[in-house]
Amino acid sequence: MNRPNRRQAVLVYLLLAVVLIVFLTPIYIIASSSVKPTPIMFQKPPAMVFTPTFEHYTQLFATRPFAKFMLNSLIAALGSTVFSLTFGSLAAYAISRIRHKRMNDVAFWILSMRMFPPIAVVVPYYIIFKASGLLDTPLALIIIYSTANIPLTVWLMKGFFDEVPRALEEAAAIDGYGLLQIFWYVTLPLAAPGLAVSAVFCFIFSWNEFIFALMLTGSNAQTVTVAVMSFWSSDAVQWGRIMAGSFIILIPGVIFVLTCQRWLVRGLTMGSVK
Amino acid sequence: GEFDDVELKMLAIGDTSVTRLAPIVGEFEELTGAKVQIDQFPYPGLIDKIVIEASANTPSYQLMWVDSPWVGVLGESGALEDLTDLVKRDAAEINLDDIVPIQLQENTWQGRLLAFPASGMIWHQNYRKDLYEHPDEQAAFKAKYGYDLAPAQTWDQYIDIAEFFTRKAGDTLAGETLEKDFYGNAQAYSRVAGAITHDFFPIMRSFGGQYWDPETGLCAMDGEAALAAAEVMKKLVAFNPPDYLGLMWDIRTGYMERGETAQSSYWSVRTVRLTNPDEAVLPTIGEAGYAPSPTGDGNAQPTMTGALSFGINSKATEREKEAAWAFIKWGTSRDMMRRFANEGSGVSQFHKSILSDAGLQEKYPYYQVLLDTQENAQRRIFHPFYADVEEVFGVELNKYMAGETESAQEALTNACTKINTRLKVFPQDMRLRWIADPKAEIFN
Amino acid sequence: MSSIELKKVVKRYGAVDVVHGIDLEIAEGEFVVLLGPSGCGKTTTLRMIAGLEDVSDGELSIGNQVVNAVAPKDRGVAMVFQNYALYPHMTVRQNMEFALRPLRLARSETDRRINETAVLLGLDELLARRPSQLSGGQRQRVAMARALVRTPDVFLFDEPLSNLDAKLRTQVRLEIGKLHKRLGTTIVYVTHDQVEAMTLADKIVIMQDGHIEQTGSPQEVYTRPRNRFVATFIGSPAMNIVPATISDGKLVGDHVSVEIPERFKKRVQAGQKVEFGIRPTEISLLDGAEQATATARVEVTEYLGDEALLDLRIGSQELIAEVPANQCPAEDAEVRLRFNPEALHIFDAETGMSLENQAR
Amino acid sequence: MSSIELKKVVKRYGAVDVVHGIDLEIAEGEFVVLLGPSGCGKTTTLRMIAGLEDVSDGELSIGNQVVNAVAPKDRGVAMVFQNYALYPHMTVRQNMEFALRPLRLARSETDRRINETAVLLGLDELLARRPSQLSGGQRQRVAMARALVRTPDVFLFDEPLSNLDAKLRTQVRLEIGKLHKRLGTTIVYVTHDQVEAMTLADKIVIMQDGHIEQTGSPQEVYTRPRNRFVATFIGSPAMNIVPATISDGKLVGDHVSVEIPERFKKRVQAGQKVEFGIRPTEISLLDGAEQATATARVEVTEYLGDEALLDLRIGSQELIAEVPANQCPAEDAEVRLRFNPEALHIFDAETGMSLENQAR
Amino acid sequence: MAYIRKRNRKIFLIFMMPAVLVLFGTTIYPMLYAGYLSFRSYDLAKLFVPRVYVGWANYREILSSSEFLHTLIVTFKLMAMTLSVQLVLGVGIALLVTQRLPGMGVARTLLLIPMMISPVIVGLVWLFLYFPELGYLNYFLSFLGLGPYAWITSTDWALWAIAIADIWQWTPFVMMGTAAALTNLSPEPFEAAKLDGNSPFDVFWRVTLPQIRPVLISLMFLRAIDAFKIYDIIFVLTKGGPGDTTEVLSMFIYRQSFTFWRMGVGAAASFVSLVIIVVLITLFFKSLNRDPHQA
Ligand SMILES: Nc1ncnc2c1ncn2[C@@H]1O[C@H](COP(=O)(O)OP(=O)(O)OP(=O)(O)O)[C@@H](O)[C@H]1O
Ligand SMILES: Nc1ncnc2c1ncn2[C@@H]1O[C@H](COP(=O)(O)OP(=O)(O)OP(=O)(O)O)[C@@H](O)[C@H]1O
Ligand SMILES: [Mg+2]
Ligand SMILES: [Mg+2]
Repeated sequence: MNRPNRRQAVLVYLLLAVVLIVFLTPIYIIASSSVKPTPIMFQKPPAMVFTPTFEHYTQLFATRPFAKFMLNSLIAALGSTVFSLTFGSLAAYAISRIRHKRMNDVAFWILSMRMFPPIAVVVPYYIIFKASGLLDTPLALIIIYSTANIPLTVWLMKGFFDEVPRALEEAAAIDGYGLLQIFWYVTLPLAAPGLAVSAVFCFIFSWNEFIFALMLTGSNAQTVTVAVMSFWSSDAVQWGRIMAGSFIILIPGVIFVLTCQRWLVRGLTMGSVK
Repeated sequence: GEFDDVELKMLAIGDTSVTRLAPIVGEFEELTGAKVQIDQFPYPGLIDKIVIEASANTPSYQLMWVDSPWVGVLGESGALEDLTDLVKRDAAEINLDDIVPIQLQENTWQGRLLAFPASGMIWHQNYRKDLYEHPDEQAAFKAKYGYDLAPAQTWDQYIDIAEFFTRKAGDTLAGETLEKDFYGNAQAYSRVAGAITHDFFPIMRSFGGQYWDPETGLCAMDGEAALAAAEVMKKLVAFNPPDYLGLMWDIRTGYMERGETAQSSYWSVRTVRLTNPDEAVLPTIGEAGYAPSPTGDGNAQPTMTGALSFGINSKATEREKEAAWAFIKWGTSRDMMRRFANEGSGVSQFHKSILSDAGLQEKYPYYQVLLDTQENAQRRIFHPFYADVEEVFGVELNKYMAGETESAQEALTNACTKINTRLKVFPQDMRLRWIADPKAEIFN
Repeated sequence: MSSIELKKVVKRYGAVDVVHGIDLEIAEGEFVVLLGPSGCGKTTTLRMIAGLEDVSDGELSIGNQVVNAVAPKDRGVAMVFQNYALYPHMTVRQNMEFALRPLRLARSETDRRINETAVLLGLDELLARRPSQLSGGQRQRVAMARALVRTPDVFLFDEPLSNLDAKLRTQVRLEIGKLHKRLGTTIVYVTHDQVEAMTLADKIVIMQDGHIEQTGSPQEVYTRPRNRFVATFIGSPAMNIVPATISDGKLVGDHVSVEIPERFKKRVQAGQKVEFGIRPTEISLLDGAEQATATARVEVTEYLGDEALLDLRIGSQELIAEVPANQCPAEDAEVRLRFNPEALHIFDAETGMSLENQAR
Repeated sequence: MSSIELKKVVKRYGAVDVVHGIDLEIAEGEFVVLLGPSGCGKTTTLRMIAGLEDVSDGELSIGNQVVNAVAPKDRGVAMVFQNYALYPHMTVRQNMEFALRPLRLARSETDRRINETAVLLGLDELLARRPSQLSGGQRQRVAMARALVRTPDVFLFDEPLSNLDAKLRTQVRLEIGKLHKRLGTTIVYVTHDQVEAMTLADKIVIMQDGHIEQTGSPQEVYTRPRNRFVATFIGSPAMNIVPATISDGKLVGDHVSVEIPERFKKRVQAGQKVEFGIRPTEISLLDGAEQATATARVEVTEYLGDEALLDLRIGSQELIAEVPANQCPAEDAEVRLRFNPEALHIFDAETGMSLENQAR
Repeated sequence: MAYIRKRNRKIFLIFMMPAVLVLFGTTIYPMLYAGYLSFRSYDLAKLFVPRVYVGWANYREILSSSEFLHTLIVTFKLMAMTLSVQLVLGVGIALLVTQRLPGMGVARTLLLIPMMISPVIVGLVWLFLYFPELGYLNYFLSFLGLGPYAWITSTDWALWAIAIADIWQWTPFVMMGTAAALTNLSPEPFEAAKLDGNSPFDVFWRVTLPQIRPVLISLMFLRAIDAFKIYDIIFVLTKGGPGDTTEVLSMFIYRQSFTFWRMGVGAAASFVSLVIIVVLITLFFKSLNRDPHQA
């Protein structure tokens, strides 16, 4: 909020450095393990100096259609994100603006869609998708992920919509705009930070999901998370490849987050009302 | 080719029984015209996926990768095609006589062959041959225990050896000063992926233990043998790396492969690494020795086999089944296996001729152990409730090892009680049928 | 252009009534100014006309059509919000453009209007700025511009010039007057600036506490306030109110005594408790020997440029007088005053109603 | 109580300078009013004093201590924001309470102050409301209240009364005056209301475009404007400006000709191009036979209550005159005018500087 | 917004429809199916087990099972541990990364990386860290003269080990959500507070926090729900061990549904857990003393 002075800035950077170190150490471990030769993967004390090998990376692509799986993940994650943001923010807007006792129940019902343990519904989903021919297609994943992501979006966006000054919508209403236009041109842009986090969360949730992706996809729509985990086999956990895979699959996420950061604009509503 | 119009999909895993084959399925297509696609999934969750797949009426997968303990559940639910007739028909082609019989038996259910081995496993012990043969160590051992240092034949010896070789950093080992701690043995105690049971059951078997009471078909794993096995594991804790409760099978073998432990007993699928410097440190710092699993009394006791196999989805069309069988024959054929063996690391072999091949034995010194111990080996557990057993014993044993349960007896009784609660729902004749292991009909 | 009619319009927030059933007719093309103390319900009334607030009770018509249930966008109104309500994510130009879009004008016409309005309000150099980069007055002008670019049936202005300097305010006020003359649009205008109210209005509506106190032409409201509230509310500085009793044909207060003006003579009776009102400008200082209405002590003098304000004390009574700056006496001086008798107002002490035109 | 000093203070937004190196000294306890057109940099100046904006260049001292790098909270200032900046999630009472917290007053003292201030500003019945439930004027009063409860060294008021009705504004203005007298706190006050400026200020600072045009007492600024800008900016309606040439000891314009006032006689030379200024109140209508300064046509009359404004046309020149309402002529009438010669101002046509006190 | 009410109520309902329909459409069948299963003895893998109606037997079994109760307790313990730390850390870090300083966008992105890793893989990564001997964590700690701790292999530490991994992964979630809420705040009230000289703590506690509270509550609900369902990390790190110290509710459900293939019991357990979390969150609403509408 405020622009810190020099001393505060130093403090902020210092604290942030500590936080970053703590939070990124495991990432460093992923990265370093991904180039660590298998024999010294686990060793005591942990091997810190070694000749890096890119074998795990080459193996990753050699033994699996990894690029295709990346694409699958991307389709499922982006699809679900777009889908959830669209429907979720519309619903959130309605919930934020309609004052009605029943609205609580609807909002809560939507949230409860996230509450049911996924394990319990894997089989019924399998049956539905099998019957409809959607099994092992990205669409199936998009649908399922949206079931979890819509509640997320609704609940986050509602908070952000609540913060948009009503006066702006009123101004647009006076100017001759209908509800949808007001939503699109005025409210949504002003809730951009909320939209950005919702997008990030939806994307990441979908990107990471494991159980449904495992149970409902095969070679056609297998996601990269399952692919990485598939290096956990009956005789060995191929740590190097798992780490290499984990590292690679971070990249799209980072790109996506960086892209969304642009919407994380400060004080968007500044200057709009007295 | 013959199956130009057929496309086969295999629900599989990413281990050596499959990974060697996956890249060369094109060869099979050239031969037969059938397209084969192998989807590789993680081991955790794979059986779940197979069961769900098996519950569907129209299969997505015609071929399925099967771990032999799953045969019971898959067999009883009719998920897998009976291969008996096909095997009989093509006995010559597949060199049926050359296959270690127990590996075939592993894949049977009520005498019917439900899957065909692609990798044959034996539970056996690996040890630091270089240390065992070191004169200083030999002398010291003899002085301390009164008998010669050699691969353990009994679990008591195994424990002695474990104790003997457990050294702290700074101690001397084979004439050299240790930079870090050295362990007497490495066994798995983790609950993750059922690891603890994977070590417990073989030990129990080597004490002559049985899974089931042949009279009632109920849990017998709280008997003396089981108790002894639990005690052995508990005693070994002191000589295990300190993270013993977190050791999964895979990390436990790592200690052997890095030469950080004197001995370790595990499935032979990983043994090959002990010969390969690309995958293990041991070949560069020492030498591995191989021996059958110790037993309770030192007499030859039934060791444990296991098989990683290929089965056919019983709901596939006839034609798909034909093609699938052709694929299995091709992928598990003796020629293919020999090819893998020649290429280097890989598949745990199950053809007698390969295991006894002198050239290959030189390359893979443990082949002889595999060959020998399979003589009077017994099957792994194959009960339809195997998953329950693994899970329940995993919890109870782990609790005991962690010190949460007072005695081994209590832990094992708890486990058996839980299993029996589930089993007693079923009539006794059914239970007895589940534990029956009639000789595979293919041998008739 | 549309007429507006409010019939017993009530606005309720929860349990609180903030507008208590007001009746108001605004003819087509009329320029009506709403005046009243802060919080009296002016904005609320405007917002009900715009359709931004539901009418809790009563009937609201625009152009002879009941619009209680008509959406704001279909009412053909343009509004300047008291709190501006600018689109913060749009530049000044975009703010104006956005208001025009629904009209689907040709590009050239849009640009023409924007530029014209921008020049009018001195915004032409700020078109590329965001509201957050503007000063308060500039923001208010953008709010104004956004309404003025449009051609609605009804303009609603909610204190549109409050943050502008006098010069600019005068200028924009004149422009609004011209605009009204040219387009004849119906205008409802809320202001606290009496000059604006007086100069622009065809009709002034004085509100208090959610009621309408008086409606009339500026002259009417100023010269014939219906009650004490209106009398003191209109005019700055406010009219002085002096409690008095009728006695001997005179208004007798504390240390003051004034002749009853002719037009009130018939309307009062002896002994009646009343209050009389006199505007500060109608009090003059005497230096000659004329008969003074009262003698007062100057407590504070405030210099206003051409005029000076005197805070006077007569007994327990405080009065304000406005005199030419060059006549300004010293503080603490004793001065003799004359109240212009024709400019006197007399109110009932109890009801506060003017005795002049009780009927209305 | 603290003095404030600005030395060559510059404020830059990106590449735009909005305050161009102003110098200003405010003595301890002084009441300074900043006046200037919208967007001239008043708020920016106030915010720099408060420490909410960095000073881009120059030096700002409070109480003889350079505070360029001092945090706002350590400057001892209280401010009424032009845009109110209320805490939206707090009630009126909480808004005030929160401003008091850092003072760590006793509960009873806190309550006393809050209640006193609330009564003063007519907020006592609204203490439990959130800002969103208040009218515009009420919000502004809360903003005011939040500053007034405190006892800072310096008060900064940014158009604090702009949304209040005349009556309330007068009342609060008087209270501010009293407060200043009582506490002697240094006050910097931005307003567009000339009455406020004139009555409250010890010193008026007139700004334009980020520059200070003139600093002086209200009287000084009103009667001796340093240049045309100040002359026309102060006073409402604005001073009339008429281009003229010096000829024969007279100011000769289009259809007008006026004697040069005594005090300018020495400062002009024949043929010089000048502009003279005359305030609307200094123009009177003649009905007798006196010599008229000019004859004009009445274009528009605006009724203001006691006075009327006349838009006059003399040749190509437009003038505004303010006359007593009862003298108001009809529109389109021809009237004869007299300019009060002593009230004339003469400016250089080119520089706009007054010829009266070029030095200053 | 009054103008919404009359005419736009319908349009608003239309706004809601897509989401509601999608959610309804995608969940109704699975829910009904699960509901149906929960009253049956239904063993997916073992076709020989009769699939008959068993009434409330499944529910009775669960509710009387000490194992279930144990998992419930562990779940709540874990939830309390993770949520509280995530809230505090997440908000704290959000305050850091929303400072107007260069590099904060990058910092935010870097800090989000833990979230981008699939929880199963997070489990694997933390295995690397946690091994008492082989792991990095004790190795690093040994430089500080600490440890070694038996993170995942001691009954004292294991739950903390899980909690730490979960905190590591999901603090960024709270951080990011909070950061967005913070950036969305209007700066003006903060200026007022700055002038008034309110302490940073007061400003945070009384100005910042109340304004971001709705978003925080949403974030906490979402976290609570997910924490209630935590599974993957444990599956990899301890699978409930050592002993049963890290057995959580989802493990129970998973084991019943898949390992044991008792879909009926699993479904019943799912419904019981649904009821618990619904009750829990409703109570949470109540304790916040505001209707969820405003949350
Ligand atoms: N962020 C900004 N970027 C660029 N210019 C700015 C920014 N903020 C303010 N300005 C400009 O700075 C100038 C001074 O603004 P300031 O708010 O000080 O004016 P003001 O004198 O208070 O005017 P008003 O009477 O309208 O409130 C204005 O012209 C404004 O447009
Ligand atoms: N949401 C609300 N709940 C309760 N009372 C409200 C609400 N909104 C406004 N009010 C009250 O309604 C009254 C009328 O408000 P309104 O905004 O119409 O006043 P106004 O005449 O425009 O005043 P101002 O000149 O101060 O802008 C005020 O007293 C205000 O406090
Ligand atoms: Mg208002
Ligand atoms: Mg300003």
